[in-house]
Amino acid sequence: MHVFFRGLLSLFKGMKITWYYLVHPSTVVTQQYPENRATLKLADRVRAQLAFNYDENGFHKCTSCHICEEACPNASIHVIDRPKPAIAKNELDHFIWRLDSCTFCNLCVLVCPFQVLKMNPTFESSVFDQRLLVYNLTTYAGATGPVLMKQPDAEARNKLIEPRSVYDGPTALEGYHLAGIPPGLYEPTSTTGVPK
Amino acid sequence: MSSGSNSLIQGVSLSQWVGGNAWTDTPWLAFAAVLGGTALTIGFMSLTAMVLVYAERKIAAHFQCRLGPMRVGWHGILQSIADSLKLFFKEDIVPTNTDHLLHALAPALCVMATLLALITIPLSPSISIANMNIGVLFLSAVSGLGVLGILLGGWSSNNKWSLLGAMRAGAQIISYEISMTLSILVVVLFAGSMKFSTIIESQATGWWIWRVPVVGFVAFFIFLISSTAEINRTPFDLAEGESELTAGFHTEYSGLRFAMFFLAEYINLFIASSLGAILFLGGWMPFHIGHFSTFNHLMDLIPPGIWFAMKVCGLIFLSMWIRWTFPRLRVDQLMRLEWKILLPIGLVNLAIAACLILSEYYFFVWNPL
Amino acid sequence: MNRTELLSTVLSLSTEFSPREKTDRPAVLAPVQGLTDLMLKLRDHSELSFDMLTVATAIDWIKEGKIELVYILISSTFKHSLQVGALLDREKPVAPSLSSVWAIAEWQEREIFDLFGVRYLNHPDLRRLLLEDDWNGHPLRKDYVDDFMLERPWR
Amino acid sequence: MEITGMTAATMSNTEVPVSSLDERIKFFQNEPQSALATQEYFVNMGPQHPSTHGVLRLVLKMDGETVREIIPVLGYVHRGMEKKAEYIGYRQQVHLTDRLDYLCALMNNWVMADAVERAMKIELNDRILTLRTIFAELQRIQSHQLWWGVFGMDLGAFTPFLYGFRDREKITAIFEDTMGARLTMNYIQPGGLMYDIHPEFPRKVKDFLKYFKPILNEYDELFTGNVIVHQRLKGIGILDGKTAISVGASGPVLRASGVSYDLRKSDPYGVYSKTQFEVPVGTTGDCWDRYIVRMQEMRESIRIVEQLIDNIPEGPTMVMKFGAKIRIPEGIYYNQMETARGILGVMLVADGTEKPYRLHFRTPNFNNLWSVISMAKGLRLADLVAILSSVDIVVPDIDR
Repeated sequence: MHVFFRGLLSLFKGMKITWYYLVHPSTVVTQQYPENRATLKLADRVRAQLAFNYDENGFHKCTSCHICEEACPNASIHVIDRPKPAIAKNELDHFIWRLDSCTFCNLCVLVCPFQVLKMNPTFESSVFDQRLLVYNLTTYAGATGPVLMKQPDAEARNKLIEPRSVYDGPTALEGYHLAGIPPGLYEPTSTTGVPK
Repeated sequence: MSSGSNSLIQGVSLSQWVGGNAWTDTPWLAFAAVLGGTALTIGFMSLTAMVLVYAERKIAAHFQCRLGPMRVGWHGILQSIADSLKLFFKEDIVPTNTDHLLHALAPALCVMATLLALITIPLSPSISIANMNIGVLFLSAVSGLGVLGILLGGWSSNNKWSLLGAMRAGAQIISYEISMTLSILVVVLFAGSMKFSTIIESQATGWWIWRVPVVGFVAFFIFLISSTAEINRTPFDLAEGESELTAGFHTEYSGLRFAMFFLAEYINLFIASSLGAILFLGGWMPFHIGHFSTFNHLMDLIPPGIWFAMKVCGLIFLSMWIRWTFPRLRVDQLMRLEWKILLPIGLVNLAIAACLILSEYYFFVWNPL
Repeated sequence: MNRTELLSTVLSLSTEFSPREKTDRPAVLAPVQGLTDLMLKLRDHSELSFDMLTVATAIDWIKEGKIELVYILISSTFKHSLQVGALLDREKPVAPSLSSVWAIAEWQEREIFDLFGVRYLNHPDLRRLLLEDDWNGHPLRKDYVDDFMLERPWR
Repeated sequence: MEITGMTAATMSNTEVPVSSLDERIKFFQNEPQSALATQEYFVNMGPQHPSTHGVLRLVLKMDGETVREIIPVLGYVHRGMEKKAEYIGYRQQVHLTDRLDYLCALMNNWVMADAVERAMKIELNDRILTLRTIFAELQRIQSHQLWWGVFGMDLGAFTPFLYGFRDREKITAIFEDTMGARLTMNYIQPGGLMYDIHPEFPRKVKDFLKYFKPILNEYDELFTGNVIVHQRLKGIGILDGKTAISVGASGPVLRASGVSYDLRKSDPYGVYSKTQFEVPVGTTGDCWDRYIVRMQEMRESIRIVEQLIDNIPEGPTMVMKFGAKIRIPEGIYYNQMETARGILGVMLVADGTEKPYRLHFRTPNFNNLWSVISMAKGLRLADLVAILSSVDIVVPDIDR
């Protein structure tokens, strides 16, 4: 009998807790996501999207050293460079970042010797087509910033710059051509991901 | 539905709406009345289920520090309509190697049983579809049919989880039917009638739950537990037990057929709660306290329909509160609770009630008017 | 018991143990024949009492043509640990099952069989554990190749 | 009317036991032609089942509701992690460990980072060690919170699930501030930490502890004290100490069986040796003990964090800055630590290059799952669910 009533009491105790939360609407923790976009602030360090650091002139410092590509554990970064006779070195042509295989481990950012890369807290990157998860991060292909800054002559500077169509979003992979990569530079993989 | 056996069913109040001796004079009118009654019941049933689903989702959400549905309409008030529309238009998937006929029949059987049970419930002195003189008996007989639908659904799905769920449901519902009937019998003894309206009128001077101090309360307690088990709700939701049986007997149902099971479940909740309200909480009788005549008059001002709705809502809320607080029992514990605890208590309780009546030591009357 | 004491105790237990180099914790090598008996000795020794088999895995030394079974034993009473190795022939790797000594060895051996292809004698249920039953080859061997091994596609 | 079982028994001339009704029923159940004969059947629990916590498949041999035999089928999330590890550098291994037992990603990171550090003989400063310890203990609380919620859900109570997640979210937010990720942090790197902590970190942790202590009592009132929970857990799934040791169970599963084996005490790493805490130990090793041990561990973790959070030493958070490649001297290195579910070990076979020759993860759930097989035999299906949940398995950790 004693056990019975103690058991009953334990049930009421549990009901007391749930009752408390029912009558205290301030305890609700639900976030109304698309509606609260204005107030939803993610922490600065949140890693959700890889991006380039551009200076105020719109130049980046990437020297196309491929260290980030080496450091990436799952081959999500593909640095494509091209010869640049003006500086007698290779320079960055395309910086391909594959969000679909990225694990946001931040190693590319950590190893970059020139702090070109950063992780942004912009998280709304869902798309309907997986191929759209391949990003070309260089919005501007041309000589690197420092090289250009050394050229005082505007004419000569313009010659170093090869203007490309301004990149404004992700580009599809199953043709790298959408990212502006000429055919033959890279043999695209088959749909299964197995190299030909 | 109720047109056949006039000898059994007396005083169909629906006929009074239609006017005069509609049953005998104009057969087509009677037919129209039956059709109208059915339509009304089904409409009422769907509406109630929708409201209950919405209420359950909202209440559960707030128990759990959530908001629940918020998107469709103001605070998600149209969510149930959106959901039912979705269920209407969903593909009805029938697994191969199932017994197609029984698979289709099972949800219909479930809904039919609840529909039949629902018509006996009087909502207020003036609103009742079929106020029979064997109301209690009819209700307990008909509500037992629902388990057939569950058993058939589980069996015909050709899925072992479904079968397990159906078997659990069968064992559980049949067992708890006994306790439920025993607790109902106590009230029937007190009231001396099986007619719902008479039972309610017998409580004009005090509700059965406290007019007989201990016996009534024990009967109510047993009724509460066994009705929760009857309608497969936590802590007795073993038939569905999603963490054990994925979804139990309705694992293989989708679309409209699933909606029918869902409908039946919530209507059963409504029926069980209104039965509790009718038998133990005085139906539409207002709440009176002894000789506080001012208070009693104030209470009388509230219309009986509202009283009934309030009591039913209270019981439904209690059921939801229990559901969202407690874990599930195990199947053998469930059976032990019934056969070793509830059944003996119920039997003893019934015997005591009978003795009380025989010895004419009538009840501790709360408010002798 | 410190490292040297432990090692000397183990080595004095049987002449078949030989110390193993280049490990960060006390390690011995044992012959494959009679491995079960040696392990039983280690388990039931009153001062050692290695009653937990924490790690059972293998290393494919392809250059030497050997597969080394690595067992790391822990004593739940004395909290010390010991690494026991056993070298098998890489072409015909056969070892005695330790599932009679430690119950968990049954699964660990299934895993090693799955990934390295080591056959265990007297194993109650030697099937693949992690891969599909019809998988070809044993992936953790160094010479394993299949079409789905992803490298950087542009290299 | 004659029962067909009777005739069958008389025909086969077997003696019908007369001693008790139970025995007679059992006899006829085993008699194949009897009306009472039962048939055992197989049912697949998983890979898609709500309470196998992922894609674990258990083939159950059932007799009605009773589980007669359990045959686990693993490998549904086998990602070939150990093979992949042979192709990537030491610094990159850490992000693989995030994906073992994703509920204690930081502790896994620590094991891997520590294995590399030990192999390279890097001495860490107190700041790094203290912070790592705090992170590990917070993660333990977080993991146990989630377990508590899921445990409630597996027993059929949905509300604990959301309460557990609600409180877990608070720690996750703290982690997010500092580490920039919520689940797979990859934060503890060989040689230190990825970044310094967020300046608000100590205050937020203190706020959380203040908030969570009464909540733990609330958990107890809602769930621990509940009579149905007692009924469901006490005496169910008994794992005695000896079996637990022989199957290599670890963590709360082992400690609930009465074996006080906790690496934080017996082989202290981090700054555990400087802190005061108890190792909760059970007695019988049933589900209830495992439950209580975990609840108690949350309290002990709170104690540890409280001792450390007020005086985090100053210093750099990275003592050695690696490039993309790390070279480890030749040898076999084994390192193990106590995660929320038990001992996670990393066996590193280095050959002097920047990639490991072989990497083996000794994961706690692999061994703990084995104990389920022996525990759940002869119990009901619902008990199996409770046992699985009380062992707290995470399937990616088993399959690797």
